[in-house]
Amino acid sequence: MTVTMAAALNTALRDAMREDDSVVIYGEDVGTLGGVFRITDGLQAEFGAERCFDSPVSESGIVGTAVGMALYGLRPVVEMQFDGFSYPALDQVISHVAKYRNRTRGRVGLPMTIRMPYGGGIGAVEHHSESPEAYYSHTAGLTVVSPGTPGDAYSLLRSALAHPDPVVFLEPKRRYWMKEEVELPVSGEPIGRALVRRAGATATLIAYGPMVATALEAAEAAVAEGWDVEVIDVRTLTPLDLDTLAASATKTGRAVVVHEAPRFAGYGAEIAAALTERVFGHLAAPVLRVTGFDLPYPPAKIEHHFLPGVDRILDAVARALEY
Amino acid sequence: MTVTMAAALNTALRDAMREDDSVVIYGEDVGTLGGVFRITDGLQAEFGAERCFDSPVSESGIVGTAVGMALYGLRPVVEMQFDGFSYPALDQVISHVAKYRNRTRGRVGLPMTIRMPYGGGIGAVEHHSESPEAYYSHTAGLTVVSPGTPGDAYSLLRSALAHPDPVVFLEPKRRYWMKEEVELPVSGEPIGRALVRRAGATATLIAYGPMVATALEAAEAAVAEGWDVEVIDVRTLTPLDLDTLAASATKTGRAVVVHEAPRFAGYGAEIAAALTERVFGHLAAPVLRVTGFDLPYPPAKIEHHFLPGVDRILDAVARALEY
Amino acid sequence: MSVTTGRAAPSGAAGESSRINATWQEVAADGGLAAPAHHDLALDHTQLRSLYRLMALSRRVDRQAINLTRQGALGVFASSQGQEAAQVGAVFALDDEDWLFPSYRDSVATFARGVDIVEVLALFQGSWHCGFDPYRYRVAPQTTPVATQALHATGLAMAARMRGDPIVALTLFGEGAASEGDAHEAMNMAGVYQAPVVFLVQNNQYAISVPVSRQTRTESIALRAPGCGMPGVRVDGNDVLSVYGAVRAAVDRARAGGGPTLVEAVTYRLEAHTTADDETRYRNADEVATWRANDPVQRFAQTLRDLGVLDDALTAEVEAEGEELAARMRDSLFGAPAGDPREMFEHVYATPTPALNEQRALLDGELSAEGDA
Amino acid sequence: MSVTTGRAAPSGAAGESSRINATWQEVAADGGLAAPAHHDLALDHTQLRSLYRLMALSRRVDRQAINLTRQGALGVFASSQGQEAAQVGAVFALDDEDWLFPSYRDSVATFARGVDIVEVLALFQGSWHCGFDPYRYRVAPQTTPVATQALHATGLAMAARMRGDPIVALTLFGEGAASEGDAHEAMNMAGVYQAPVVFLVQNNQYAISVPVSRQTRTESIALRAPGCGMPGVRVDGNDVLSVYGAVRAAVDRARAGGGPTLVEAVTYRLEAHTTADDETRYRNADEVATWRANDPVQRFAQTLRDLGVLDDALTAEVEAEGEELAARMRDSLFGAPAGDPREMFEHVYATPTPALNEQRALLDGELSAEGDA
Ligand SMILES: Cc1ncc(C[n+]2csc(CCOP(=O)(O)OP(=O)(O)O)c2C)c(N)n1
Ligand SMILES: Cc1ncc(C[n+]2csc(CCOP(=O)(O)OP(=O)(O)O)c2C)c(N)n1
Ligand SMILES: [Mg+2]
Ligand SMILES: [Mg+2]
Repeated sequence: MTVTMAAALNTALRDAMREDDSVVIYGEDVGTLGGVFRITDGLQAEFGAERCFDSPVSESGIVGTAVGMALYGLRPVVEMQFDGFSYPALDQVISHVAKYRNRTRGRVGLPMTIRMPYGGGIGAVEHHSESPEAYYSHTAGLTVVSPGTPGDAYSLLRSALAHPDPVVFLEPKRRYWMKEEVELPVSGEPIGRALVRRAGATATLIAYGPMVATALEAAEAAVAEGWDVEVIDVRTLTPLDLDTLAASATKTGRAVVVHEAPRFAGYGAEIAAALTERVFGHLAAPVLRVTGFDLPYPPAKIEHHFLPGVDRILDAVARALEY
Repeated sequence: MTVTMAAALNTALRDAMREDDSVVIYGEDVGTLGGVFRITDGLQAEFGAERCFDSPVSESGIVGTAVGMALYGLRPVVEMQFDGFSYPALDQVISHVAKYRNRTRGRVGLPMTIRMPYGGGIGAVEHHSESPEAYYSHTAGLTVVSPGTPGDAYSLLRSALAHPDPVVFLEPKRRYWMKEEVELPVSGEPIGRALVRRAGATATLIAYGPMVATALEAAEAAVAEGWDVEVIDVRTLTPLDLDTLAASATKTGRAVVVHEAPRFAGYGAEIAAALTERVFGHLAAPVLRVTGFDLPYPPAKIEHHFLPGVDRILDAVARALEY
Repeated sequence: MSVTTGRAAPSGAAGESSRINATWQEVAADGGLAAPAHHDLALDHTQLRSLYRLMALSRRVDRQAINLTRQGALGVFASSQGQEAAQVGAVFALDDEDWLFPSYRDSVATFARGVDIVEVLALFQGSWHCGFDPYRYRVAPQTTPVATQALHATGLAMAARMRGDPIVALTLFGEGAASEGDAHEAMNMAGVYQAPVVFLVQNNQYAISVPVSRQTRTESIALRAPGCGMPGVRVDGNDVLSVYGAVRAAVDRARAGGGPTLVEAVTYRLEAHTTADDETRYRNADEVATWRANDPVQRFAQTLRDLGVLDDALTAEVEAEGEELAARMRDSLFGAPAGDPREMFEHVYATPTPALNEQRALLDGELSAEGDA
Repeated sequence: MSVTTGRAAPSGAAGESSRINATWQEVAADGGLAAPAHHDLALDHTQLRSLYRLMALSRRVDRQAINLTRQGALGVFASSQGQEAAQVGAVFALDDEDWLFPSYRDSVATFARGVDIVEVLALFQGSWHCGFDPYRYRVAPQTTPVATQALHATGLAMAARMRGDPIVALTLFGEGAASEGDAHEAMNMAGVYQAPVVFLVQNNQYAISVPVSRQTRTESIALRAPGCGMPGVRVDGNDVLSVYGAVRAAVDRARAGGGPTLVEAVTYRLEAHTTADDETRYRNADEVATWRANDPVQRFAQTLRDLGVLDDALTAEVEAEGEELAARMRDSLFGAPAGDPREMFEHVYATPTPALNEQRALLDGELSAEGDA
């Protein structure tokens, strides 16, 4: 069947709720409305307002109460309505969600999932197009996941909901309407594994979330240049599957990391640094980064100049090849 | 005269308040008590409770009201009592402090300073030994500074208070009692400039804040191994002075970045990635990182096993030299 | 043509005001909502007409903004319809030197404060996050993360008080926003520092799809005032004179050194949350119709007609002005060229960093390649 | 030797209770602090003696913790002295299946709940962040970032209610913590979901050096209750019976489905903020002396003596038990070996990541080199 990423996510939540009655979903507008992107559509109708309900406008409250729920043995799945509104909850995330298992010497794990739409490209107003993955990825104790395709959206979200530890689940909002032929339920590679989405020999493109599709597009366009580009979908930002990245970079000798977030101290820096340390001897060029600029997300009318696109990616591949 | 870093910071605040009556200081316990580390000691007595005052326990409130004060034309200098208690203010920092100038097309700049003691090594309980620099450094619109010596603590804090944009000023708390012979007032290199603290030819150590002293110690110890190690003090984390780092790495061909924060997606990744991109052809080894481990800051009794020390740094230098 | 700042006359203005009544409920210092009390307003006929003009024009520009969004000139719009009394009435209570801290919902308040409507709408057009100069109008950018601006207002008020300047900050936010920690921290700090700030909560019954009954269990948001040591007031948010009166009393008290006030204006959002929202999923037409019958613009017009202050001539004059405004909105917002994308590098810092300059050069190259440069 | 959980007798217990009086002030639903009201307590003499024992032992272990800190066995300690009535009285109102969410200040509450005092003190010893198993005692880790645990308590209470389990969560925090956004969000959400949670604010007059008068302008933290739609209570926090009574009433209401309650216990911290604090910088000895005269442990002892419930034999018995406890604290905490540093890698995730395994190998190597392995 053909499914959109939004539908895949919705199905994943529904299937998990059917299988495990400790899964509860809440957040702003997730109940009656089914979420501003309709990811929780129909869940309240099927499972009742006890298991899928609206919360006050209170992000720290949502995440902080989820800690207590998980402590009691439930599996809360909470939604931050937008990336830019996840920040009021950062203290609860950094100080508690990430640290509880460690604090209690492993006695209390928190099996909870924090979902949020993230990234730009939908013409939204300020604070609705943020890419906060660097903050979460740097926070030890969190598992950070971002799917690049509908099938992965399903399987990774199911994995997240079954995970023994807290998962920050970053949904690339501009890919909500992306379609794929896939039979649900699908169980893909587990959390912690990157995937080669397109095999190639000339250079490696490394992307995740919204940029997977763009990287694949760039790889197709590169064929015209005579380049055979490998594309890796990172899938799990923490912990990073460095083995898969290293195998590719060893083969191609050239790697370019792509993300929407600003470059400086962004997630791509980790990939570049760790990969270089691992395969330095095999690199013909430094690992390059194609990213958003080091500035607050720009207004909608000019956002396409901010976002990495096929041309900017191909320019970087060319630079890597020229080394 | 011999000054501690704590005294240098205190003097910087006092001198700035004498020169500019728009400088106001507030935060938890900064007034009557003079701060839990006494950095604001005596300021309320000299300048009155109008210009140096206590706030409720309300970090988001402290930073958010500082935005309004700066908007009105004052130069608020607020203290987060500890690194781990700066997180409740992250939303105000990311959503407003960093973005206001850009949001208003340059019409409203926010000349404010957010000071906080950070880092470990003082035997404190949980949440008192965090190194949050990656969060701040990744946030476009912020200027992030961390001094490594008493003299720099003075001059960088004066520069921060005079800066037209918001500065996150990270004070390496375990160096508060570090001494230096320096005449105050001293005006050092400006914000945005890194410094070669020790010249050398074999390898480059890159450090900031609390690790500058440790890196210098390691460089001294390295003499016994026959290594002549150059030590660079980054000083300004955002914007990074890549020129100074690149010049050194070009010369030595080997660089090791040192910080206390966990490695994964940490600030050191940016230095490694950016430096490698700039001087790839000159590097004899990948840029290595000596950092805290990827875990929540450990309990006091074992923290010295977490913190990078001279031996761990020298091991990394040896690895770089063996390449 | 620009709309001038609506503000109250100096106290002691012309005498026809005594017939005008405003009503609100006060929360006692130790809590408890008192019975509604009546107050005489010091507003003369000229002021009442100004107020009418602002209300009617507000409705017109809001309707036009929705149209323009449907037609693609704006990306999205958050309507103020139904809340004109709360927004315009509150802003009318400010003096020129005072400051306004509005949210995304408060375009009409921003307009009533005197900001050019085209500049107001830059936010929704997507041309820039804030289209006006805050210092020119003493209006902060319309804030998207809810409740956060309440702290900015408090901070500005603290600063003004420190400087000895007799100004007041007014901040507007919703009953949903009032659930956020920042709302509490702002009110608590304002109490401690006796900051001259007025917190106006527009309780419009919904936070997107969530009704106030699931937002909070309190009977009234105004009951939060005693917990922060300030006066609280609950007012009919669809009665512009009562809103004006309650906010004006709070502004006067703040200016006189009496500290902050929390005002809850009970009102209703007549349109969907934004143009992107489907309100039929969470509320029924009957409910909307009931509130529509309590339309604050029509209600005020009727009051003024009853008082003999509004006649057909004025109605027609304001209507014509509204059409002019609407036409100018269309002309300015339609097909407006996107700004130069290179501007994104200009305002990050007072001086661009080396990294930004490099990145700008990259974009320059791309624009040249596209032939745009 | 371990201290058993202090808890109230099932209702309907022995009858000598009718002579015992407790007093508190209620906040009306719409606000307003009522006059103090008297209530009869259902506590028999056995329970009163248990309560006395917990109070006296609490004081003893707290004093010993301060000594041990001065002697270097603990890194720092936050004393509960002066607040024993608030902490022990509140915990005594819990049933076995209930949960406690304490802060760094509440070591005595944690102890009174039955957690081994040596395990309690791991936090201050620096051997681990939380030294006990939360599931064993139904006590969450003592939380350092103020007010954050109020949300955990609310969430647990929501979960229990969803599951239909008749349990109640009690969370303790200070009047300073009550300024944080999280305190408000917790109370507001608890109101919305009618979560069976009791918020006990220990208003001990100071947040480190900042007096409550500069923390908030409200007359009473309890006045925050109506703003979140819950009952509020103000109680003399140095009167253990009144605290017990007020919290027990709140716990009973919560368990019966009546939702959350906010209780403000007015008390005083007799020692410095922590052993690292210099209280002479912000308060004078006279003030401390006045409150010392109102010592909750002595006061309760006197009440019990007046009631004929406490005699010299019991005093001596409890004193002996206290000395035993103090000795065990000294023996266990002094010269305790630091744990294996490799444990830091074990609890980050259920399964360590490849990166953690690599980092662990690095540390292994270092420890071998040091000859520690
Ligand atoms: C911090 C934050 N969280 C979430 C949102 C998303 N959001 C936008 S409007 C809204 C509802 C706000 O309701 P209310 O405060 O009552 O204002 P209204 O829209 O009714 O005027 C929400 C949740 C936001 N803008 N900011
Ligand atoms: C979020 C947060 N901010 C700041 C601190 C630092 N701090 C520790 S205790 C304290 C005062 C708290 O006062 P109160 O809540 O009244 O509790 P008390 O210590 O009086 O029991 C502060 C500010 C903290 N622990 N957590
Ligand atoms: Mg609303
Ligand atoms: Mg206190």
